[in-house]
Amino acid sequence: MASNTIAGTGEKQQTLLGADELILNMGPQHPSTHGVLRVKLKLDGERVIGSECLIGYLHRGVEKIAENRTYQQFAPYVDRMDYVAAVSNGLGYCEAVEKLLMVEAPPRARVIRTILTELQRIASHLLWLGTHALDIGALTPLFYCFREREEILKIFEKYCGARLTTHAFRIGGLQYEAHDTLEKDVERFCKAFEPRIKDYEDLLTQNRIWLGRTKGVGILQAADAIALGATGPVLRASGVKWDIRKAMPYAAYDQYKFEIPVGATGDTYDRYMVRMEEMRQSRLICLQAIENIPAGPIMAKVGKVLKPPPGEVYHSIEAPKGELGYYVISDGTVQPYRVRIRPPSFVNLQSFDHMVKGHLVADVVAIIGTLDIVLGEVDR
Amino acid sequence: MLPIGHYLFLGLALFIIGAIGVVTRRNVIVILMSIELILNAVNINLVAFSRLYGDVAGQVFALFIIADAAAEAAVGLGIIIAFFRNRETVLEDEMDLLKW
Amino acid sequence: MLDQAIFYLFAGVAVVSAILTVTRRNAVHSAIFLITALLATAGIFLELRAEFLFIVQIILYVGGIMVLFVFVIMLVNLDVAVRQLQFARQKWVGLLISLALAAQVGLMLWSSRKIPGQGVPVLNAVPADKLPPNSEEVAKSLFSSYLLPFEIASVLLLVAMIGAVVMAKKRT
Amino acid sequence: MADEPKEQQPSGVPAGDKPAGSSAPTSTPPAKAPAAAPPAAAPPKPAAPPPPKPPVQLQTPLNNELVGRVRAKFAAALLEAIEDRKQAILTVECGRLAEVAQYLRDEEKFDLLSDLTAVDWPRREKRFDVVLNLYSFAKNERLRVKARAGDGEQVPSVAGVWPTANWLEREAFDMFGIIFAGHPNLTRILLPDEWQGYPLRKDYDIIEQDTSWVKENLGIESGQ
Amino acid sequence: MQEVTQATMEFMKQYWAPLVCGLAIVAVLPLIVGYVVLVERKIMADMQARLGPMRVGPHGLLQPIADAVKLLIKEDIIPDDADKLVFWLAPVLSVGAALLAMAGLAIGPAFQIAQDINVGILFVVGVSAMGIFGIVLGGWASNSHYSLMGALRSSAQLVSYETAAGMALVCGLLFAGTLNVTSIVEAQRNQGIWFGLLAPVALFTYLVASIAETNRAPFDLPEAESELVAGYMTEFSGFRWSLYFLAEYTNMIVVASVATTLFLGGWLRPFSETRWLNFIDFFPPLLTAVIGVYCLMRTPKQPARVQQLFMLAVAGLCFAVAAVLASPVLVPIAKPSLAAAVRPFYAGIHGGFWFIFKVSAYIYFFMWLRFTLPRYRFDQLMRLGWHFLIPLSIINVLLIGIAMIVGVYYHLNGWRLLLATLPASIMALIIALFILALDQKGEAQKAPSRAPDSYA
Repeated sequence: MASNTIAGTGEKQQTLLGADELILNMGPQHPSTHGVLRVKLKLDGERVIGSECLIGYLHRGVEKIAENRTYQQFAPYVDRMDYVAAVSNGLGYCEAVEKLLMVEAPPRARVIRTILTELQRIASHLLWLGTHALDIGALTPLFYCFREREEILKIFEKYCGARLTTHAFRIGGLQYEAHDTLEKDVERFCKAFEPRIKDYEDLLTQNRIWLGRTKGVGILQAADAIALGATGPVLRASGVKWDIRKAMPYAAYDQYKFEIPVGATGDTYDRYMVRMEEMRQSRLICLQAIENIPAGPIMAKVGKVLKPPPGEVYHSIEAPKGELGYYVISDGTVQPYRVRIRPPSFVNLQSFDHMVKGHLVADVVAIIGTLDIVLGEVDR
Repeated sequence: MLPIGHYLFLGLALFIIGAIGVVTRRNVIVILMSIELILNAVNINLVAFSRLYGDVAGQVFALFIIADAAAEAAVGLGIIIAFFRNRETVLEDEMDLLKW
Repeated sequence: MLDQAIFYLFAGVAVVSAILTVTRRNAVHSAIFLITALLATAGIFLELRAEFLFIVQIILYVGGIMVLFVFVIMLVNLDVAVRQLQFARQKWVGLLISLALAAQVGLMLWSSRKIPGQGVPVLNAVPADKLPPNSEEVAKSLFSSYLLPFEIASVLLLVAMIGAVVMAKKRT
Repeated sequence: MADEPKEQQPSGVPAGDKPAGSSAPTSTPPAKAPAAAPPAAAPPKPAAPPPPKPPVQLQTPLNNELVGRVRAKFAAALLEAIEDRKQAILTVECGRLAEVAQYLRDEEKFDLLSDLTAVDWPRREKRFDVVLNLYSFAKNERLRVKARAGDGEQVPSVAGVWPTANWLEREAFDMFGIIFAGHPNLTRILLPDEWQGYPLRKDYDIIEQDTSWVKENLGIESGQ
Repeated sequence: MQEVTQATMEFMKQYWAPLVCGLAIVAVLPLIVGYVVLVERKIMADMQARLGPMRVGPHGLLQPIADAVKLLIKEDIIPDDADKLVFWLAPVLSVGAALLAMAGLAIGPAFQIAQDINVGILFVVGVSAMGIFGIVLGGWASNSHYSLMGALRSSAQLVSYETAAGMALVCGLLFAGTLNVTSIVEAQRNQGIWFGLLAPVALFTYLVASIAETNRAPFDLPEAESELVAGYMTEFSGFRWSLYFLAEYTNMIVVASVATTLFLGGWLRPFSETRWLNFIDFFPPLLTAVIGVYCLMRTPKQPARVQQLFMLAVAGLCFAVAAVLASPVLVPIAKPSLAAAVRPFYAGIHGGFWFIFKVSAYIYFFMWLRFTLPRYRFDQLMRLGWHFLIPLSIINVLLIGIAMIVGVYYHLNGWRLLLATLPASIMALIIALFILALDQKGEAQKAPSRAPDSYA
């Protein structure tokens, strides 16, 4: 018998039926891993029995760079982390350093910051919606989302000249006065945006296939979500009503009324609904904010050279993806001693393995999409 | 049509090739395929005679044989899959257990 | 003349691909050649004016059974199987017996070709244009004189289906 | 748990050592690590002049109920409790970090580990601060917990307390080379597995890394 | 030797027309497919608030040719570990099956390559189903996980949905009483009603099943871009890839043609036997003329001189087609004496128009769905096929059969046959809703039990 066998048959074969395990390498070059995420999937047929995220393909050592730049010089770098929500990144960093300096941006600057940040949240969610729908196979929402996102980027461009990596804010306030048409532009966008959200919802919310693909997929219970450190829409969809904008208000959020949408089951559909509602709420915040932008200076009194007194501060904001924290340590010099960035995408991605177990390959794509990760931020 | 002998010889050739496949190959899947060849050879004969006599009965029987082949393939492949799952082989001479 | 050309073409293809079917090392290649052989047989059916059987052969054999074969071949791993010996130990004996059988039957066919009343009939076939529409004829015959076998065949298929499901089901 | 006695002994050293470290700056008894830092970190950046205005005392001792409870529970393991810019910071003994973490999560309801990172103070005897940023949903309150660890010293992993610490600790290991005892899978996460050195340490030299990499992989002299 | 030559001559004499037609189809089909793709991209762009291809030629009208050239001159890559023979064979098999299926179709009463095959529509269905081997073998030969999974998905999907499609076809064939393509259309003319109206549920099941069979969204799992990169086509590039592409679109045309023939009256005009609706005959020439006028209006707006000329040429072509379409309608009115002479032309020309029109509408529906719907998951797809479509189609066959018996008993035909089939269809519809409700209930029961198992 043995002489008949040329190759050893004793080795465990990897087949769909036999050994029940097939390793599928998804990414780093794959249409729906949103950049360079690489996921090693252990499959039984098409069912996932284990996964491992291999990240770092986009690591640029942002935290190390921070130690060799002055406080102001580092500000543009944070835009490159979550590059679809650069304004939010900038806000977090500027506020963290302001806290370290113990200064506060003037009210006018804070309101304008709020407006731009909320617009950025809408833009980020729009990009998420488009790509998420595309992952699940709906081609068209992507283009509708980009159409609206374009309007937001135009407002950014008018304000500071850049569209993607805006570097809109400065430590201590703003560099640029709001352009004349800012209120009008924002208002026009908000007015037009309401029916557009309805369009997206018409395409997806009640769609049987969409429901089938998202309901019950990637369930993350509240306790698990907290234990895994998930924040932002991912946490809220699990039913935890926590939003830093309400819990520890920053910028000018304490002045505006808005709701925190929460989900019930924590599945992909809930995350979708939460983000859709968040866009509506952001729109309302923008509308409230442009009603009354206080006059006054846009820059607090900070010196040309920033030398925060020694000490440390942790400041976090509610970025579109979740809690974006900056832990900045000063040693009294012009350069930060250490800047630690708490990236929401990185931490949220950790719950991927938990969510994906027992699902099919097609759901893996949906779950990557629903986590709304940006690899620039995961890898930093 | 050509004289019936042509078809009979063709049927014979396919039958024998199939038979050789059945008795010499080790891979059970290939053996099953060889059996399909044999069934086909029979079909050729049936259809040829049906044409010769202008009677469709032969074709009807050929139809039954095709249905039979489908049943045989389904069950045979089912057995192969079940066997492969347990023993991780598709070689007939390694199928030496009556029960597992 | 045309009939002859078509017959020899299809017969040649059928025999060659049948030989390749049983000799190829890779089971997928075997399956491809078996498909070719089956298609060639379908061609011969067409040449015999059995149009319905021709299309049944294509739909059922090629489109159904062979898909099943290919599917199963892909499910069970081939990488190992290809490197193993393909022929059983008794291959020479088997080959010899098969060839003996072939010689016997062939000789019988050949020797009886001229004896009327015995062996191979030599009468001429009904001309092609006199044949009734094929599928209608088959249907009539199938659903009148052969109704019982037809029902039995459907029961057989049902049994086979259940058997296949039971066989292939994962044991828990 | 088995590591604990082993950990206790080195962590006893900084407790006794700390007054010496904190006596270098000007501040009052329970001074804080960053306050001790400027002289320590100044040498790498000689251009920076020493802080000119000493008077503002940003790091003040903290003594609220929470600190009281923690102190009652862990006594000596709580090395210091201060407040910096209204943010509470507890420094605990490295060896009992996991225990304190467990207590803080279960009793004090700090459910969310926002962040776990490390800071390198190369001049200090125990060069690393492992920093945990906690958040309590119930109290809407943040708390920072620090543990000082020497190079090569094992820090008990808190991945068992907060699963989110899994990747965060791996990142800290990746960037600082801090060993977390009891971590399920302590491997590099952002950098390639074969990477040499720990980039966020203050003494990490990227140029050297770069030249050696270029020499090894491309066989030419680096232009850097 | 002479015998062979003579036989060949005889063969040619007898079969020259189908041969020429076949050659024409094989030669022209890639072009047609190219333009179908262009139209798809244009429609997609229109639905997605953008312009689509605009660079090559006016309004991107030369884009298909540019694409074809690009595909042909691309590097031909065969992966090292691929099975060379099968890798080479698979796309050819795929496209061969699709093209062969075209032979059985009748575009108008006269234009059919394989005329009077006794088993016409079965031939089309059976041969086009062989394209599956191209997909399965191509996926297997690539020796890549993505390809293999695409291939397995594809074969499972095709086998499941073929049953439903076949059952739907049976409904139509029950009315027609023949398998011959031409006779099926003639039967619809005699009945005066399309079979699609008599058996709407069958039309629906065939529509869904045909989308699944051609791997189009929302059933495009074998090539689901976001999951399997490109499924079985992942490792193919250049010419081989374009063969797959050609096969996919040809298959689309084939299933659309089958549906048109069996359910939508083939080349018949709507209400072809109703005399007072004869003015519908003016629709084809008017439509093409309107397109021509539109092109003419766009001409001055073209930026370059060449593009203006091109646009003018397109307009001219449209007008020419309009004139051809108009002639069989206008000539009898202008000169009643010629009415008999143009009659055969009418059938050929207008038949072709209506056939192509219906096929286009069917394909447009495919595209519309593709741009609107998300993709099914594989288990959902299988559940839809096995739990919903197959039971429904089998029950529908049963009900239609009963309706036929009732119809024969009461001597109903034409529109009056609706009296019998309409209740059957409504019952099938109710059963369909019932099955859906049952399915959903089962799902709801299954859902909670699944969650803990997934997150243990």
